[in-house]
Amino acid sequence: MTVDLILLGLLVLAALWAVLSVRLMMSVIGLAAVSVAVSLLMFRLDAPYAAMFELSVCAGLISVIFFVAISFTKRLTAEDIRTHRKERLRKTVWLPFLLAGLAILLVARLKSPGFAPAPDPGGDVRTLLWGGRHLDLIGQIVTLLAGAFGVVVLFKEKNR
Amino acid sequence: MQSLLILVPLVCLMLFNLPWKRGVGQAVSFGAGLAFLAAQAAAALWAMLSGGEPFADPLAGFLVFKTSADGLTWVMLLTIAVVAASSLAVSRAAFTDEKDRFYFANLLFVSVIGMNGAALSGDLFTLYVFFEAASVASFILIAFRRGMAGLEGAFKYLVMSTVATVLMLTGVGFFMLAGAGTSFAEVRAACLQSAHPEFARVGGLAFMAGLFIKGGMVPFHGWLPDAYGTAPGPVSVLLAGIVTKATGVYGLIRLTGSVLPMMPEVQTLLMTLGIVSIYAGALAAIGQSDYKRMLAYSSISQVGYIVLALGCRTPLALAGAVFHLLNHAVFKSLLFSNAAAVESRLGHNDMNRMGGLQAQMPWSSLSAVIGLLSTAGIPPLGGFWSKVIILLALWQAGFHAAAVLALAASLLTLAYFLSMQRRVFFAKGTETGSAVTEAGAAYLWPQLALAGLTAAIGIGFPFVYRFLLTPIQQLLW
Amino acid sequence: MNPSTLLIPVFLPLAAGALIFLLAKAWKGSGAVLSLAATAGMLAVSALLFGKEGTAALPWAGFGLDFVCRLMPFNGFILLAVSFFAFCTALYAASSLKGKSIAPHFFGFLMLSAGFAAGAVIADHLVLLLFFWEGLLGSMYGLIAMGRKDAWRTAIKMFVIVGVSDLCMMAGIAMTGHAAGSLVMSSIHLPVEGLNTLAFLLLAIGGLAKAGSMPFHSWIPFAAEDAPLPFMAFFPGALEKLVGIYFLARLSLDLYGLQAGSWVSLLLMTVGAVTILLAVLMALIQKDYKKLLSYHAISQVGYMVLGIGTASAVGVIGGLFHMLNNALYKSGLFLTAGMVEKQAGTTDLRKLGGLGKRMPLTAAAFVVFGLSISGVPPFNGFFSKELVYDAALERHWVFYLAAVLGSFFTAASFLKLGHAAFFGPAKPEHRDVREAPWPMLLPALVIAGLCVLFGVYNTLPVHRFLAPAVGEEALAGHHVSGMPANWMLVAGTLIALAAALLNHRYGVKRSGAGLGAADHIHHAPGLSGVYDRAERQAFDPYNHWTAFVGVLSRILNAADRGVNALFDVVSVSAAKTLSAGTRRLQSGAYTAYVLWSMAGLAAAAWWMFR
Amino acid sequence: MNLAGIPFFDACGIAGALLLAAGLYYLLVTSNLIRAMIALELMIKGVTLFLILAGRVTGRQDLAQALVITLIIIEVVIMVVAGGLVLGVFRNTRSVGSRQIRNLKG
Repeated sequence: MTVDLILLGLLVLAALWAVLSVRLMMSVIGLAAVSVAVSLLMFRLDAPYAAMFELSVCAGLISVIFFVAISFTKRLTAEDIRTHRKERLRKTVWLPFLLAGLAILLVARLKSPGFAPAPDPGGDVRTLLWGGRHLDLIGQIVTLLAGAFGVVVLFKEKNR
Repeated sequence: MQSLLILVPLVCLMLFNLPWKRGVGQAVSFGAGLAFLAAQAAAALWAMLSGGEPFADPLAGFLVFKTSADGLTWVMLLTIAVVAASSLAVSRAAFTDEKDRFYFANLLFVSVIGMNGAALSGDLFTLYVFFEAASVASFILIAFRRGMAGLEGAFKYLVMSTVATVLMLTGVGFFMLAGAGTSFAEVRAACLQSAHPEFARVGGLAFMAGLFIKGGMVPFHGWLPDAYGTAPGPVSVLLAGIVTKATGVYGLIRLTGSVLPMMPEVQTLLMTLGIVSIYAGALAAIGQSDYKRMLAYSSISQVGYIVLALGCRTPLALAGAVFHLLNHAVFKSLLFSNAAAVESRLGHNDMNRMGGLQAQMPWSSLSAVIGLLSTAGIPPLGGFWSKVIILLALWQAGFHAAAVLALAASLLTLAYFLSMQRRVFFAKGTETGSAVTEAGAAYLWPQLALAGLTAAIGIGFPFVYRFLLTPIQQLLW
Repeated sequence: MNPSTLLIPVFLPLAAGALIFLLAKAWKGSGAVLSLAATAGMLAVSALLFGKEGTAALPWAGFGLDFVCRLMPFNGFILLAVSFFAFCTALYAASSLKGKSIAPHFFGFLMLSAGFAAGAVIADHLVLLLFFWEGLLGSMYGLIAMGRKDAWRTAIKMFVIVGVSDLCMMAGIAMTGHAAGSLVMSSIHLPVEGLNTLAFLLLAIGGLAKAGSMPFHSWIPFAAEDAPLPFMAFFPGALEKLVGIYFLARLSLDLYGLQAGSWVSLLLMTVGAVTILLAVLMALIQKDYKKLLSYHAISQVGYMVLGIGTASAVGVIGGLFHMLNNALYKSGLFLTAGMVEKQAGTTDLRKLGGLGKRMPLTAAAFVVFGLSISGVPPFNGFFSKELVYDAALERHWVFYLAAVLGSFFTAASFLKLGHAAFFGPAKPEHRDVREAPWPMLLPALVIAGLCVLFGVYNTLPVHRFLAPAVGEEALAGHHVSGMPANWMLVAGTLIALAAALLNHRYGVKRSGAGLGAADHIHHAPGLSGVYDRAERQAFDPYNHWTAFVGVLSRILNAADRGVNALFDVVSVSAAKTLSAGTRRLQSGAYTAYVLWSMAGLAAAAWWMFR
Repeated sequence: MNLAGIPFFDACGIAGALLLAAGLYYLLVTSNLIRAMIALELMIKGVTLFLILAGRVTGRQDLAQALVITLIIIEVVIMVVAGGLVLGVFRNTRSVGSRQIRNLKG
């Protein structure tokens, strides 16, 4: 369908944008665009809750984190641009794409299953998350706590 | 009772951070930490000896925790408690600042919750979630002092660990494609009977590759020496003793022991990786001049034995792998405590600038000797028995070449450890006759307790075998 | 009886030993007190256990290696005897080592030895037996090495000789386990044939070496000079014989069925006969009280080995009875040596003489022991020797002759010893010598009393201890107590004794002193050269062996130096190169680490889906 | 649901794989630690998409969404911590180049 086609194209373009742009800020914006594209694809794949999270947290919060990080190191930008221009064509360029090609070939060789759209999902994510995966939630809470300590410990000025 | 092992420390963690008066939170966190870890060790021991939990889960009707516990879980919980308690004890002396001690205790709790959760979970994704909790705590702990070395180690660990989680999640995705959910039972069923068995295989490989990185198998090990070597003393005790074992190696044991079906390719893969790790780790350790970095490489080498045994995939080998994990946790945290003690006295880890510490630090020297003998597998210490079991299992299963190679590597182990002992303690060197004093009680007690433990495991081997290893042998399916 | 009571005689002294080592610094007298208490407890428990049967098992090393102990008639009385002698040693050492610096360690090792010996006696698993066997070896090493300044040489000699024999035993155990399919002793019953013969011989070497039979004897005379006296009094004479001969008897009666008249039986008998004769000939010419006794300690083993080697019920009972008797009078004799040394300051016979008047009780005890060991009726040695003679004569008259000749020389040497030490003219420097103190005298007198008791009332030990051990049916109505039925045997013995007496008188008359009573044999044409070389230890297998090993090691060393250079250069540089290689891979850039991981993943993927 | 001859689901899978590859490429070539963080983000995006896809084609959207929500939370925490580490490097060396963290070798 056209929408899907546009979305996929957008995703690939955004990824390339993030990877190839010489300005760090543009890279971050590219990443946010990737997030948006992935989020929209999730809507198309019948995963609205995940899509909402992706949109709000990844496209939003994480971009903010990156902006903050960049603002801390703003004055390095010019130098970074110079180096990245050179680095974009390093010798290892081929490797990830080789791996991706291999992966795609592998999946293709595993006789593409040609999945039919699955029947209407039986369960609801809320029931599952709040009813069946308590342990994951506890894990999230603990990880968040760890993140909070990380902020406290790592963002403090080093005491000399 | 299982849920309490996760919830009690979580509640504790929240209580610590209430706005207490200055100093109270620190004292409370230390005391409560030790008390909880002691209780955990006691519960695990109880479960091993009696074959059942001390009491039923009081929250069973309230929370839907899909926890599961078997012999392997109890061994892990015991190991976690022992190592974390030693690390906590060492931290008391290693961090001079009160606030540092407080944050260390908190992060240690996070890490313990992460590891407990991983040990108790029966689900691949939950495993990943708790691994992340423990790993995030480790990233922060490695960079705890915000010095350049620690930051470097932590960032490398973070990068590699994230790559590992991506691989693991890819594995989960492939398992789902193969028609499974994420729980062990479903994945096992899907591996055996699936419309798309290839997907199950790809998933298994991807998940295993993630675990290889987390467990530090050669050639997936790049981050490990940096992380272990640069972390503050008590953190490397925790990290080397248990965190990477509870995340990477434990996951591998679960996955290959009781989730994935028998696959000859996987067996060969694991055994190759095991042998490569044993030798590469030992060889790299020989050339080190940094005490902690050498221990880190030695860890790689020792984990190689565990993976080698996993590749053998017989009940006895599985028991040997788990037993070696326990032993390794004990003697490696002993050695890292020792390194922390030496570092605290000299201010550096460079073995070329040590030497002759025997006279000034006799107890530390003694504990180092016990640790290295146990690592090299000298009877009657614990390390001897686990290596013997692994070699025996390999031999019985017909992997004679692997057994011989593994045995020969013991020589390398002995070589680098004896050279370490000589350069640090015995031989004359820069520190001969210097004014260095023996490390304080907070450093010595954990070391001596761990030394006693490794000796006790060795001497009480029959009981260990009966209560600890026999149940594990039945886990293999 | 609660089966775990059985473990008390093993663990009580072991615990006491550990405690003594711990307390040695803090509490000086702990050794004596704890040892006495522990051995008294051990003795009481063994006495309670005597005559009972039972099995106690603890889980041990896994893999079917259980800590199985079993009490049965066979080892019940040995356990009792071990406990008794351990108690005597502790009692005696408490007095003789009082205030000496080695005392705490002596008691520590003594308790370990007692525990290990008891364990070796009641163990019902060959590996467990070996464990205790080796433990005993270790604690004996400690006991010898703490003696005089150079005692460690003797200790090493003992360790090498007994250790090598233990290695043989280990091989024997492995072979036995393979043949029988089990290592539990009470379930092993094998015939001596084929490969089993080799296993039997290997195991027998272990027993013979522990008992101190030839050719595993050569450390004992040196220990007599070097080791602390309480060790010498009870170990080579009593404890070791008890353990070693017990094992030999158990081996040939129970584990393996030794056939009378088979070549293995003949071999054992030959070893016994040769041991009797050679050792007693060496004893005859000694000029030192303790050294003379030590050769007798070897010679007497010969009778036991000979008796057991006959493989007849009478012979085995004779051997075991002789072991019991020998333990009594030999430890008694060493006790008298100790008293003489303590009171007169020396054991050199050339400096002794006429002590009988100064130390009448010691002299009296010596006389009883001397008569016992020489086999004069009605002392205990007579009865056990008669049984051995009887069995030996049944096999071949050569063995009988050797045994009787041994008897003759034994009597002759004790006549010489007694004459030189206690009778004859008193030396002037011994004017102030007094009778030994009571704590030292008492054990000797008690043991002397037992010698007389076991002689006059020999039915008691034979029926109470020995017959149940061998089993009534094996005796098949044989008459084994009281005076021998065959009066020819008695006559033979009496003739030998009379000849010894005449020989002594001749010798004394010829040389003019008690000490020289054996000189005419010593310097007899043909014999004197042999004796000279024996004195220079030319016949000591240990020396030959060490010399051989010395040459061998020199050759190997030369070869080794070449190989060593190869290793030093090649292997070290190989390790260094490889190490440097692995370290170079660790470039420090995380991108490299990611690349490595991905390469590893790609290789693994290729491997799994190729 | 076809996409120029390629089934839509396969196309989504390929897109996920491309995201992974792009992330890996970026991680390997860049010498800026912040860019390395972006690279890790890209890889995680790829796997997120893949998980949702796997849930969709097997009819387990509920499970896939539950996993992805958890994953997103953890991802944020990791990025925060990584940001803290990069900040630490910057404070120490006044640079965020990956050359700054190449001191531990051998």
